[in-house]
Formats: sequence, C-alpha cells, structure tokens
Amino acid sequence: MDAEKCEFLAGDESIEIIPKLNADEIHLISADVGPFEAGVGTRVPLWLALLLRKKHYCTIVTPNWLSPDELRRYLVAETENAGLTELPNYFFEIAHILVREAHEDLLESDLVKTLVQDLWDRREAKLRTSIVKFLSQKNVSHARLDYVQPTEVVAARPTLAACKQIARLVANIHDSQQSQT
Amino acid sequence: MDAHEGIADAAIRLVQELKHNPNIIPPYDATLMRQCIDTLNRLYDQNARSLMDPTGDPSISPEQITTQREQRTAAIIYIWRCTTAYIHERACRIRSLRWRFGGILPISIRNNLSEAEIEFFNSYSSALADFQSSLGESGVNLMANTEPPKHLFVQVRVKEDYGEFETNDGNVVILNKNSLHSLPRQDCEMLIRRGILEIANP
Amino acid sequence: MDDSFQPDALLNAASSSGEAAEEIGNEEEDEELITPAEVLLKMKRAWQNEAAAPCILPHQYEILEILVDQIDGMDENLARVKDKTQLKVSIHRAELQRINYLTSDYMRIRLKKIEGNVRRIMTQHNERLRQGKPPLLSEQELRFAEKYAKAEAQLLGKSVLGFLPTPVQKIPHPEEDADLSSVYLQVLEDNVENVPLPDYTDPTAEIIVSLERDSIHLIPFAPIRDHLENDRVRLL
Amino acid sequence: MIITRFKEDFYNVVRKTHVLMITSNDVDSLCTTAILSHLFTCDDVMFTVVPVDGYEELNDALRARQDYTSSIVLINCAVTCPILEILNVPPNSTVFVVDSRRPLNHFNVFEANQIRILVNEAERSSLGIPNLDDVIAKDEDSESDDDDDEYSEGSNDGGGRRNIIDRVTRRAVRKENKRLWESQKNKILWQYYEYNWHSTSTAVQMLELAAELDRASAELMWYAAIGVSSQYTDRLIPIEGYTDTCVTRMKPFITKFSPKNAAKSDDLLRISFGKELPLALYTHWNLYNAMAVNEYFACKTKNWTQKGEKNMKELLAKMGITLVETSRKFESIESKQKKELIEILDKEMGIGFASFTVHLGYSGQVNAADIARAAALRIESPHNVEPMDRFQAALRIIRAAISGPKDQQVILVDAFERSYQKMLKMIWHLVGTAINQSEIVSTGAFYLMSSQRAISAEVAESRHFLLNFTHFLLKAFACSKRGRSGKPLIVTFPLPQSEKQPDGWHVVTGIMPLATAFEDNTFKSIIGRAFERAAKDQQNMQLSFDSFDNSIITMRATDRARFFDKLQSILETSGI
Repeated sequence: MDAEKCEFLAGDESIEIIPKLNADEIHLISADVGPFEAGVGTRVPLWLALLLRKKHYCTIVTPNWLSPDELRRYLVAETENAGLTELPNYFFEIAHILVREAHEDLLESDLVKTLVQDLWDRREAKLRTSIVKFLSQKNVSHARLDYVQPTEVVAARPTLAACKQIARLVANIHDSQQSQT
Repeated sequence: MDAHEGIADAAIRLVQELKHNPNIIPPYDATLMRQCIDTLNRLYDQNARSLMDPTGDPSISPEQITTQREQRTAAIIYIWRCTTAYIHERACRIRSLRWRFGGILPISIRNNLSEAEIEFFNSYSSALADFQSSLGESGVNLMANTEPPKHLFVQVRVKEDYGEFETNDGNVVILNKNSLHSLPRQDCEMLIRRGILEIANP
Repeated sequence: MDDSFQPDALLNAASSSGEAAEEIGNEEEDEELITPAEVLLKMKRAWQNEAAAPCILPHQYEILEILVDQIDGMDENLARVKDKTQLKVSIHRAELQRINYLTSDYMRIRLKKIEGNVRRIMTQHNERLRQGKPPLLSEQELRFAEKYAKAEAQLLGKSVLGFLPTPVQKIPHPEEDADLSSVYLQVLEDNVENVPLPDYTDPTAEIIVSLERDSIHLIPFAPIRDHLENDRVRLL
Repeated sequence: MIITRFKEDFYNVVRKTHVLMITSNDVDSLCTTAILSHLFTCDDVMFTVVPVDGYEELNDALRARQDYTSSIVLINCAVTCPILEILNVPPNSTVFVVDSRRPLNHFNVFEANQIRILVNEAERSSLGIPNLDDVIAKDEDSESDDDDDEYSEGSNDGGGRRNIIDRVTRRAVRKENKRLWESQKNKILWQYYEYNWHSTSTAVQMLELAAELDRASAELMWYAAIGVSSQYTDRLIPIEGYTDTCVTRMKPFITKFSPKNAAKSDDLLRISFGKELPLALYTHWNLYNAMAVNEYFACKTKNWTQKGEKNMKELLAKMGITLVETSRKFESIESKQKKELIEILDKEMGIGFASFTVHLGYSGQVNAADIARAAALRIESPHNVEPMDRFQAALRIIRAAISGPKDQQVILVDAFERSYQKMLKMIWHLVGTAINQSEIVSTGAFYLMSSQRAISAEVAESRHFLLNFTHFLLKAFACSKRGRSGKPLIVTFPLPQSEKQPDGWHVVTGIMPLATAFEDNTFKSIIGRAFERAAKDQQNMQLSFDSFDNSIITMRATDRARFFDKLQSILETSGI
C-alpha cells in the first residue's frame, strides 16, 4: 500500500454533490447512481463526483466533518484523548483529494487545509511516541492502534521493517541459546 | 589468508558492477564470470585432492591442512553466492525490462545481455504472454493500468516518430515527433514507459 | 441518441456474471446469490490483503475471473456505442478503469511474489493441496510458476551452475521471512480469541491475546495467518 | 462556408471524432488552443495539437495525415488563402477554421463541403463578402448547350443564314458580357482584398463558446484575456479595438470572475479588469528603465539624443516624480505611493489603457499585457527551436501567472527579466541608432529602413519584435521632424543563418503611415496586399510568403532592390 493506493480506495467513499445537469439513473457495477436533477443534492462515490466536477457537471458539497468548526472539535478531542480519536473513513485521503482537486468547492479551503494539517501533525506525534514505546517493550510483539487512518498506516510502514529486525534478532538469540543448552 | 582475499576479488567486482549501476543493466561481464568459475573449480579441485591425499605435503601439519580446506570452502561458498547473486539480480532487472518495453528489447539493451539472458527474457516473455492470454475472452493486459486511475485521458508529447497508433476503440492517430495528443491513458501507458510518449502537463 | 447505447445490455452483462458467481457460490457452500457489487467488494478486500501480506495468500481467481469477464462484456458494449463522448460512456469507462486496475494489480502483485521465490511457493502450494487446504496458486499462476522456474533454472545453469562441480550446483533460495514479519490488521468479525503471540523474553512461552471486533493492531503475521484466510481479519 | 452557431455546427460536430488542431505559433492561437483543449478534455474527446510557424509546416502536418479521417481545426492559419487549393487537405476530413485574420478568402466562404469558417453572427454582415454570382463564374454548360442548339437548328431548312447571323451576334454579346463580368469581378475582388486586418481575438471567441457550453471558468477567462491582450501588444489591433473587445465581449466574464464577487476563500483564482499603465513590465522593473525604453516617453524626450537624459529628468521634475522613486524596484514602493505614481503617469501618457490582473492568494499581481508580451517573445522565435518547445514554454509562462507564487517566481522572473527586458532595451537601442545615423530613407512612396546589422534569430523571426520595432521607429522618426507621418514605413533585417534559414536572406515588413485614420477599430493595412502584388510575376525573384501574415515576408538580400522598385510603383498608384 502507498498513499496513491489509499486515495484510490478512498475514491469509493460516498459524497454529496449538487448536479448541474439532468440525467437518468446509471447502473454501474458497483452501484446504481442517479437519477440526477440539476440543483438537487445526491450522493455518489467520490471518484464519480470528481469526474462529474471535472466536466463542470456538478459541485461537490463539503462534507460536514470537513468544515472548520468540526475540524476544530476534532482537534480538541485529539488533544484531550490519550489514544487516537475516531475519524470518518479515509479522512485524510478525502481531505487531500478535495483540497487538491476541488478547492473551489470547499468552504474556506485555506483554513481547512491548515486545520487538517494540524490534526495530522498532532496524531502523527502521538503515533510516533506510541510506536517508540512499543518497539522498546521487552516481551510483547503486539500493539493496539484503534482508529488509525490508512494513510497513517502507510506513513508508519517502516515500523514493520523494524519489527522484523527485532523478530529476527530475538529468533537468533533464541537459536543460539538453544544450541548452547 | 591473503591469497584467499585475492581469490574473491573478481566475485566482489561482479557484485559491485551492479551496485554501482542501480538503474540500468551494465554489459554482461563474461570475463569476470569466467574467472570466478575457474577460481571456484580450482579451489574445489584443491580441496578434493587434499581430501583424497591427506598427507600430500609433509611440510604442513594436518591441522593446517584442515584449516586450509575450511578456508577454501568458505571462499567457494562466497564466490558461489556472488555469482548466483549477480545472475539473480540481473534476472530481476531483465524481468522489469519486460514490463517496460514489452516483448521486444531495444537493441542497445539487448547487446548488454548474455545469450542465456536473452533466452531467459524470451521464456519469461512467453510465460507472461501465456498467462495474460489465459484469462478472459481475449486475454488481459497487465502492462496497462499500472497506476491507480485518476483521469481517463492523458496529454502526451511524442518524443520520437512512431507512426500509426490505434486506440482500443479503433481510432487511428498519427504519432509524429513533437505533436501533442490527448489519448486514453490506458492505451498509451506502454508508449509512455518506452519513452516514445512523454506526459505533458496541461 | 441513446438507441445505440444499451443499458439493458450492460445489465445483462452484469446479471450473467451474477449467475456465474452463483454457480461458484454453490460449488463452495450454500452461499446466497452474489451480486456484482459484492464480487467487487471481495476483490477489493483480496487486493488489499495481498498488497499488505508479507507472503502470497491463497488465490481468489474465482472472483477475479468474474470481474475479468465483466470488464470484457462492458468493453464490448461500450465499443458499440457510436457517440463515445456521451457522459454515460465516460462514467462506465471510468468505473471499468478502476476495476481493471484492481484486478490487474492483484495479478501483478502475485506474479511478482511468485517470481521472487518460485520454488518455495510451488512447494508450499503442493503441500497445501496434500493437506486439503484451499490452493495457494490458481491454475494460470501455477502454469506460469512452472515455466518461470524452468527459465530461471536454465539461466542459472547456462551462466554459472553448469560449469561448477555437482555439489555446488544448487539453485539459491531467497529466505522466506513471512514468519518473522508483522502486519497491520483490523478485526472484522466478532472478537478473535486466543491468538498466541511469541514472548520475546522466553522462546518456549506464549502470550495469549484476544482481538476485539473492529480494533486495529500491529501484530506478528504468523499467528493470525489462518484468521486472515478465514476472513476474520483484514490487512491494512 | 461560414458557420455562426459555434456550439451546434462546430463543437457538437467535432467532439464526435478525433480532432486535429493545427495552430499558428502566436499567443492568441496558443490561448485559443488551450481553451479548446480544456473543453475537449472535459468531454473525453481525443485530440492532437500541432503548432506551426507557417504554410510549409502547416502543409507538412496535413500531408502526414492524408489517409485519415478527422476533424481538422485550423487556428489562425490560412483563412486568407484558398485552403483547398494551396493545402493538402485530407480528402475525408472537414476543416474548421478559427481565425481572426481578415478578409476571408472567398473560395473558403463559398466552398460548402469541406470548409467551415467560424464567424461571430454580429460580424457576419460587416464582412462585405461579395455575391457568389459576381465573383465565381457559373458552369460553362450553358454555352455548350447553345452549341448543341446551333447544330440542330443549323440542320433545319430555311432561314439558315439568318440564324447564323443571330448566332454570331449572340455569341459576341455573350463574350462581351463575359468580359464585362470579368472586369467587374476583378474590381469587386480588388476592393474586397485591398486591406488586411485582424478581427476579434479567437481566444475570446472560444471563451464565449465555453460559456455557451456552461464551462467558462476564471482559468479559461485568463487565456482569453491573454489572447486579446496579445492582439494589442503584438500591434495587430489598435487600443480602440482592444478596449472595445474588453468592455463588450469580455464584460460578462469580468463581472463573473471579478474579485468582488469572490467567496471568502483566499486561494481562489480571480481576475479583475481596471486601469493600467501601457508601460511594459514596469511592475517587474523600476520606472526609470521601463520609461526609458517606452515608445511614448522615448519619443517625448528623444532620449536617443545627447539631450535625452536631461529631457527625461526635466519631464520627471515637471510631473513631480523624484529620481529616487523611479530608480527603486517598483514592487518595493509602498502601495499608496504606487497609486500616486500610476495616477501621474497615466495622466501624462493619456492613452487610457485598462488591463486584466490576476488575484490569487498571496501571489504577486500580474497583468495580462505583460504575460502576453513575454509569451509572444517565447513562442514566436527562434525558428530553429522546435515549434512545440516554444508552444509549451509559452504556455508555461501563461499558466505560471495563475498557478501560485512559486511558479510565478521561477518562470516569470526568467521570462521578464532575462528575456523581455533585454528585447525592450534592444528595440530602443535599434531605434536610437537608426534615427541618429539617419538609416531611414524616403523613396517617394514609402520610408525604408534597410538594416545591415545582423540581429539574433530570437528577435528577427518574431512578429512581436518586428511590429513593435517598426511602430516605435516610425513614431520616433516622425517626431524628430515635421511632415513625416504621411508615408508607410518598410523595414528589413538580415536573418541569421540556421538549419532552417539559408544565408543571405532578409525579413521584410511594413506598416501604414502614422497619420492613417483607421476605421472600425482595426489596423487595416494595404502593405500585405502590396507585397503580394510586388512579388507577382517575378519568377526570378527569390522570396517567401511562408508567414500567415502577408505583411511579413522573407527574401534574398540581392532581390531587395528590385522588389522595392516594384513596391514603389505599386504604392504610388494606390494613393495612400
């Protein structure tokens, strides 16, 4: 997995759009979408929303959780919680995609960008300390990381190599201990 | 000891050749390879002889003979590792060539391969082709859709004359050097990888 | 304008592969009729797992082939449409491209894993067959693996091994280290109980944990391998 | 044939096929191509873009595609020529012509199968296209019919001789009619083709199409703004024409994408339209330098003379501007002072120029005229750089202005400071030298400056340079002495040798007299027509009309004298 693949997966999340055209229902393999009525909000997968938007056929409605107020609430929660706070699915992917490709449709996109970055920084710091803590424990090979987001897993992937090294080290030590006894 | 360090030199150089050229396939080094194989065989013979005739050289103690043998074995394993690693790493790169250029190698790259490697490329190529045609009605194309799709079309600039190009849905476009095209991304991925087309940001 | 474009045909394509899926469903167990959308979801899961797993997982070619047929059918339908610039066509195309990426990438990841350690994977595949477990490789993959193993052996033989004394004529095996790897996973079904984890301070001891539904873990791969094959967890 | 419904008869037709856009390498065409590319991309239309410098490359591009069917869009190429006659148009293709050059060649207008010329409905009636019957002869069938008649009647008994006389008379009448028709036709066509000029920017017309398709955006408006600005800065249209297009055709977009109507977001692209100094690059320079090389201030102070600097200082003092202010980088001056300076200079220059300015977050403000200037220099020359390289480089300049501060910094600083300012200084220097050394001679019907000094291909092959230089020179020449505003000015430069350019060739161009009263907000010029006639029937002269502008031609240096003799007699009888 990498960031691009995470964004690909986020493309299947549903999002609200305001169509600018009228069109019949379309039967896709993944789902049926539409019918579309100009000016009447409807939900479609994000990839379709981006496609329609590129063709000037719709505007994307900023998800509620991406409003500055909601983002500030998440930030507060992130500060108060010791662990990670629960976020909507593919939070960072969707935020990045929208800021990059649809920022004209976002309300206060500059502010949103900053707040999302703040949230990311705060969570990243938490993850880093918890991973350091995890790697330095003596006997346990397992850590629980609820509510971690896909992109964060990608960012934390190097940890896997570290885990492997530790495992190999332990295995070697155990081997040599066994051969000694 | 010193003699043995010298013995592995060719093997080390072989591996280094690849290390120092991480993104290309340097010419196949038959000379070094030959040297490694010869050294390895010589060491092996020496060991064999010393095993068969343990008292061959009275001036050396039996302990010393064993140590020598062990050293030779270590050298044999080391050289074996280097040579097989050389072939193995090159095989990896040859595989990636197949993904980049399709079934036909540019002559400049082909010239850098050994005969066995060209054979390997061809067998790998046909194994992949068989695999691709074994799926679906008309086969699948694993060389396309190599990245998560973002847009249906891509703007490309032609870097070298290519001539007629037929897209999947039957449109024929003439790809002349220095023309700019908007084409279905899926159709022209291969030409992009081969360097005939270059993505031009709109 | 729309007459050349037949949404019905698209539906047919969808439902015919739906039938195909049903047959396979029957073969396996008494699974209910499976819709194309569900097939797609399964494929997505399989792709994610395969991409994140440190070794090759049992193949999911039943699902994959349904989708490949579906793509073929849709491609044909779209090729018949005269006005290629219709919005509908673009939308179907875009979806096809996404599915095509999913299936192609799934196959690519697996082929690369096979090339990386072809002999060991073939051994494992045969071993599983003997044990009556679901096969590791699909038919197509197995054929590819055999051909590849042969080509690799020939390359090594003609370049080095053939010129060496018999005892050193062995083909090198890359190490298999899935057993030492860790993964990120999410629990899908109800709590997964009794997962034995190695205790790093004592090689003979185990630490038993249970994993709550929906929770996410960084965890050694070996102990959860079976749970992954049984769809009780998914990799991230 | 002319089409006026762009959406129905052009866009909706071409979008169903592969589209080949062949585009002249100038800024308005580049912007037109950019807008069309955007529209095609929205609709998943496959297209190809081939930028060309002239007829030869245009023909090459068409020849390579003989056997394929597609819609061909010619952007500012060839509308003034009989397209099917002189170009290798693939037989199965339809050619759509988007062109601001006028007059439209009448064969293109009357050809109904393969040619579609896009013309704005409002402009159509003012094109003055002759009647079909007046300029294209009917089939000669009728005559042969008569002959048949003749034969059958002749076999009739009785009244034979009389019939013969009748017939002879009829034939004589017919011949006479034909002769009259011919001379009438020549007269009509003469009038129709007498002048060449430019109509509305094609980029603006394509922006209107985008709006009709509901796809106008600030980005597309920017392209159109650059397009129309380039017509002005390239000296293709007078300021009146420019202003007219801005306040009528661009108006709806100015309202829609103005910063006043922006949502709260800061990083939204907005474009304003307002008063601006017609002083090239001054916001990226200091005032003194910008003024010194400016046509208006240079002519006013005659700063190529020894007194020049003194005059300049006096002028500054008179306007109440200090030397310190003018030598500071304009950007670093505080905004209140900037406003005052602009106010003063605007009043002094009195040209009444307004321009488009980009507003984008915290990026610097850039105006469309400056971008059009820098892009023109980059796209038009030198010809030995691939046309596509120049096309893309110029597009990068235009896009840099709307894609954030980072790109602006890197790309624009280079385009402005390293290239364009150099050219401005060079123009000024060449003008000064030409005046000081009296290089301009009066030949009776026109003024001639025939430069022997080789200049780099980077400017010599650029229409933007040539026309700006020629206009500047004529103005400077006229203000040095009274009575010099009644004749056209012809200018020639030696072309540097290159792969594409054999040694010993000159580029020749010319402009109308300074005192010309231009009509219809256009620079109507007879120069191109005069060049064509001077070249006619001169097989032993080596010259080339490869440029789409017939007032820019190249010829062998040794043929110049004879060419100018011919031109002399032509211009004498034309009565300007």
